[in-house]
Amino acid sequence: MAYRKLVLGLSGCLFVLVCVLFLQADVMSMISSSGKDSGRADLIMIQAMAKQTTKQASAVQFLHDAHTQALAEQDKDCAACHIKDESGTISYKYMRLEDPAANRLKDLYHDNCTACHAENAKARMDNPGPQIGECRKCHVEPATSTQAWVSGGMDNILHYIHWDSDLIAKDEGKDTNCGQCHHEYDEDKQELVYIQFAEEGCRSCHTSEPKEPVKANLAEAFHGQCVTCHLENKETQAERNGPLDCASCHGGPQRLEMQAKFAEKLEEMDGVLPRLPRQQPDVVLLAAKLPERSKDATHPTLMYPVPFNHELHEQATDACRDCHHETLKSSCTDCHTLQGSEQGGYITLERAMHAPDSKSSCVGCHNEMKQDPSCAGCHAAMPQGTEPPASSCALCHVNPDILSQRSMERQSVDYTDYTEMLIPAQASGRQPAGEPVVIPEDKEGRVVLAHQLIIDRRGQEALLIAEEDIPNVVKIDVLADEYQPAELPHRKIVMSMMEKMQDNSLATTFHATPVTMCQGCHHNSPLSAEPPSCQTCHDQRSQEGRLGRPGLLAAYHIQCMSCHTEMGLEKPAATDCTSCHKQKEN
Amino acid sequence: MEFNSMHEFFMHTKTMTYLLMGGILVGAILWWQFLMGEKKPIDNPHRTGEGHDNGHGH
Amino acid sequence: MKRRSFLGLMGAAGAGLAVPATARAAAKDFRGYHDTPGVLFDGTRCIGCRKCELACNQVNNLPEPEVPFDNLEILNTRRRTDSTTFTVVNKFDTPGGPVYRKNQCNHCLEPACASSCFVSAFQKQPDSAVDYDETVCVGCRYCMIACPFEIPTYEYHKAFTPRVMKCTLCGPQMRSGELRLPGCVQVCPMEAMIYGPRNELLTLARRRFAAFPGRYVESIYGEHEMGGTSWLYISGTPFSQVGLREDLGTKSAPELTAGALAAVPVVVGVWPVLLGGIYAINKRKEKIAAQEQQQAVSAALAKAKAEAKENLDASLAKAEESANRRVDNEVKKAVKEALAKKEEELKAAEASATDEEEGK
Amino acid sequence: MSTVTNDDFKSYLTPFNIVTGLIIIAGLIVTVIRFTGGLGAVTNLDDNYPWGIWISFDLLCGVALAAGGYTTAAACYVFGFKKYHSAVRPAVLTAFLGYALVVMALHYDVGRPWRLPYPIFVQQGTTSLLFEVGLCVFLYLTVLFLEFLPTLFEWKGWRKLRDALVKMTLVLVIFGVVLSTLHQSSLGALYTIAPSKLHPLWYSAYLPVFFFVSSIAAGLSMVIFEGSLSHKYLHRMMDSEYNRNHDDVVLGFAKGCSWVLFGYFALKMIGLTYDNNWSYLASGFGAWFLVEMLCFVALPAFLYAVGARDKNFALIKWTAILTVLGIVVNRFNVSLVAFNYHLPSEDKYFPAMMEIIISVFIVTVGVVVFRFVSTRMPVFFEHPEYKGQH
Repeated sequence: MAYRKLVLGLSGCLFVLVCVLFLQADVMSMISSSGKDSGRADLIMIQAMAKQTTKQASAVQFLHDAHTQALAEQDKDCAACHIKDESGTISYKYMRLEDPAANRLKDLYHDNCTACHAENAKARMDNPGPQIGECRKCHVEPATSTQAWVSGGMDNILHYIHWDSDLIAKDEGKDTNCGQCHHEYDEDKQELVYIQFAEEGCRSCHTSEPKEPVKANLAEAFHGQCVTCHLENKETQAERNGPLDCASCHGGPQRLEMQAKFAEKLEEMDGVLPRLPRQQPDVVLLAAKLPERSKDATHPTLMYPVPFNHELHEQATDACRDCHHETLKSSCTDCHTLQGSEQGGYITLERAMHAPDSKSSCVGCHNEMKQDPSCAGCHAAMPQGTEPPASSCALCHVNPDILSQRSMERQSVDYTDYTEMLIPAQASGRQPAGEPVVIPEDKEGRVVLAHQLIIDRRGQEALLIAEEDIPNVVKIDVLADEYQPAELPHRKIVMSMMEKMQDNSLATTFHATPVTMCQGCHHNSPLSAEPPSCQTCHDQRSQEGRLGRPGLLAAYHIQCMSCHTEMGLEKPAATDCTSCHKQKEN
Repeated sequence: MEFNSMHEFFMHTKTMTYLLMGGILVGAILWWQFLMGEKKPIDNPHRTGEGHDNGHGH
Repeated sequence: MKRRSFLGLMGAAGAGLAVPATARAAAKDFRGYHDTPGVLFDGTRCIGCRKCELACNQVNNLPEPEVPFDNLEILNTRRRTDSTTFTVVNKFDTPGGPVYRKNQCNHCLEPACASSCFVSAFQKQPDSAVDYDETVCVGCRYCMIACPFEIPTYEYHKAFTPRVMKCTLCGPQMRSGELRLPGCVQVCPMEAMIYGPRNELLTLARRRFAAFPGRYVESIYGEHEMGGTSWLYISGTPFSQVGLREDLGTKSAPELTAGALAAVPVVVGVWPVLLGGIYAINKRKEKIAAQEQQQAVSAALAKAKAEAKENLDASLAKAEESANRRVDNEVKKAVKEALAKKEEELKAAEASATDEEEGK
Repeated sequence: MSTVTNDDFKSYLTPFNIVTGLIIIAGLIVTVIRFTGGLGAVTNLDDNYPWGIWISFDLLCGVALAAGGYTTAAACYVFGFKKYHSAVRPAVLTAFLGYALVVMALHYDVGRPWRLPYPIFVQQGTTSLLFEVGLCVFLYLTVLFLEFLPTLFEWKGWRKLRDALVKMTLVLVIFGVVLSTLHQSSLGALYTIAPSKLHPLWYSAYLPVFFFVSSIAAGLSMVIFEGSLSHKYLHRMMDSEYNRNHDDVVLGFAKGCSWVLFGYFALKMIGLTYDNNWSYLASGFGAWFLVEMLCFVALPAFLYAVGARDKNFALIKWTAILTVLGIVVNRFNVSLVAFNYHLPSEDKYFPAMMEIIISVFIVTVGVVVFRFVSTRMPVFFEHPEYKGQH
């Protein structure tokens, strides 16, 4: 038969194809993710030829810390691989200061790596490293490790450890050592100089793509600066030197470990970190810069200025750049103007301060603080919306007149006048009729105003009505049907919450009246020591007409349970009914 | 390939379908020729058999 | 006229102008019954207490389950609805801790079960419930194939009266006034479910998204899925992590089968015409072939006849000719003979004459 | 071979009869259990898999494989391939029996079988594709019965009735083609309502077209397959007319089937392109899809072509078996394998023993009836009194 061979051949091919497909089926449908380690901070992918259009070999996975350690065992240090420039700064790059052409770069890696490995082999080391000819030992594909890398920035306490350190030499004629790291470029002298009290954050100039005359990018600047110094300390056998490996700064777990260690240290210092010696202000009066206008133009109505406790916020933030996100040399209002400017990315002053989801804005940062379990019990249940509630404006934008009218007696039982604070802000945030508050133009005047009128008067401890005025146990029996009435240890709950906010200046400042805190549960009701009963709004009978507003039963459960969840209270479990209301015995 | 709108998706699939249809037309003609081309003359041994002994199953 | 009532009238007039226009513009775009109720399930509220399961069981007089309702261990196994359970709560472990979701009939706006039933046993009611009529059900279970949410279940162990079982949205009980809310909604201690007009529930859900940024996945499951459902879900975790399939698409069941159903009349209309035509062409071919054959036969016949005649004529002519020739020959022969006879007679007469002369 | 069908009373205890008898007895026992204990007593069906092997095999495959009836009848009467005439009767008989068995199987599968006429006579769910299938199967069964009746009448010798029916042949055939087109395609269209449950490689808006086109291939292949079987076992019932045309039928059908399979393959590729499902090919399901497409569609198409060109009857016969298997694989894939593809494997369905017994039982009943009819009535031969009258 003419076609027998052809048919047999074709059928055979199909059969083989089927077999292959079946065998491969699992492999094909699997997403290959397993079999890799959880990620390393010290993994560097060396791809010298990346600039070339044609890829020649897969990138080399270089485990930096493995090499650092191996070199240390041979009593070698960074200098074995990294060279120093004329000023003694160690280069971030391997065996070079500048990048040569790609081909030369390739040779540089090949020659130097293999030379060292060959020496190791000659010295009969256990693991000399890949030798010449063992290409695939370095050029591995697919990658067997993954990069996991955290930013290794300086936070306040790490910063303190450095500027407080005796190991770092003092600046000439001064008792600080800031100039050892902070510098500035003097265009006239064409060199780096240090100007005291005008220190700038590194990131302001050393961006990832720096502009002239800045040479080093962020990575080069940090590594050049830090590693050189740490290395010197090591060479001089100082009592301690900073880390010389990758993971100590960039490893996630190591970083957490370090933070825990710092927290302990902070504890030893009674939780107060010494302030930076940069002559930063203690208080600031935040007020909008008025645009230039002709003399006879009507003066616009503005919000009251905000007195800002700079000192307090230094303690509460991780680093200066949390708020001063671009530079330390200008104030917020320079870039973020009332109308927005190009410099400020057209983000107006209002947005810059109130954006609820920005980490640099006041509201955004405070919102983040509310996620702390101690706060979240009440605050997570509060609707946020995209704007802060209007009633809270006056907490920051304080009318100095009203404050001056108020009695200096803080522990007044009569708290009704606290609500007056809200009035000017509630009227669409405009000033009440009458004489406008005069904001001093000069810095000192503003500081004085901020100090005298506002910050000094703010409470140092949380306000609360007298303990005996707080109902002790509240019996919830309106719904008792299947179960016995629930007994709510009302006073105990309130007092335990007071305890949690004892040392929290944010809470003591913003819980501005003795009954503010009651509103965590007694929400949406006027400030009062005797808030209306829950049933006033939470009607159990019908869902219609109160769409979305829980009935009484749900209101109680939602309030209690969501608060317990948010505060991380494991007991009682939400589904353990009888732990709150006992089973009825029939 | 990623599609962001139904238009984009259809633009892709319909184009591919048109191309495929063209291929199928050509393939159909070739197949027809293959199917209808008889290599062997009509004097196949099977056909000479009359009725009962036409040799099935051989 | 008071300003307020004037404004009201203006609004009404405006609405009156607007509504029929949009309705006319989208004649085949149906929005279901007006103000149809629905239920909004908020996954961030559910605590997994199984009270809704209990209430459902009691309200619908379902048999007591093997595992009592106060046993929460069962949440660790993934369950689905079955013929004695119209609703189940499942626990899903997520990075943020356990999350619970209730599952039951979603009472689609365009139910796949109703679309698929060949005896129309399912009906979407104005009160949103998708009702089942067991008096006509044949038990083909196509509804179970069709339902994208895997809700209808079957009483496989009944020999004579097996039914399809699913949540009724407590339609019968609410219509009779026995209940004011679906049993599960009524009993929920957290009001994780809200019963109300569907469009208002959508608004409410969006209000919650706005009020608690970051708490929810900001989309409402069931708003568009499979053409929209009366049950809506909002959740703090992606829907696919709480067992809600996000790949269902927005096409409703009637849309999905519309193409195939539309082809039916086309086949009925086109096939007979086409096949009849082919048949007619084949018949005609056969007829023409037959005619041609006949003609050929008669032509051949005529030709043969003519030929035969020609032959006959020719042979006849030949025969005549030969006959004539023979006659001629005979005549010639006779004449010749006669002439010869005459000559002989003459010779004889001459001779006798001579003899007479001689003999004289 | 002829001993198998020896009419002699003593030889009733042939292996064939014993096996058949055992299957029928087992089937009857399971039938009793099914109708007293409910579906749950005999099947592995559950709430995720409401349709099991009875639908996959008995309904979907049964209907597809009974497609020989309308394809042969259409080829002979409509398209004018007169030489296929001898193949029509066996094909129609097979189709009729096939559909009758499908309906019988449905009585087992639906919950309340006595309500099967409901969708037609009590309350019509016209939006349902199953309604359309039901209606068409009901009508087509009637048509097939009418098409088959002349055979019965010839056997019984009722000439007038027979002649009246024969006159209606063309109408019946066209009606049969229309109905077959509708319900063959609608069986596929049943699944268009569940895009989320059927794996994307098998789900397509073209499902009805796929089912229809593949049913033609199935029908043609079944005619070839049955022809060769009948040749083996029922040879003595065949007249010289049947035998003379048999080879032509086989060759013609092989060519036709090759052509149809080519079209089917092309359509499937278009379906794949249209939904842009190529990426799924690189998965377990994709491998299985390729097996179906290459081994059960492309390969038979090629083998049929080779067989037809070489007049290789053995190859054609084996290819027919391969094609029939392919259709069965396809129907199982759509209704069971690729259905509920998102479920974990422990929730997947596998038929229970008793379900399989019923399926085998129904097939056996079909074979027995086919033998009964074809050994008595003028199926494979022309009735001497009606020679040449068609």
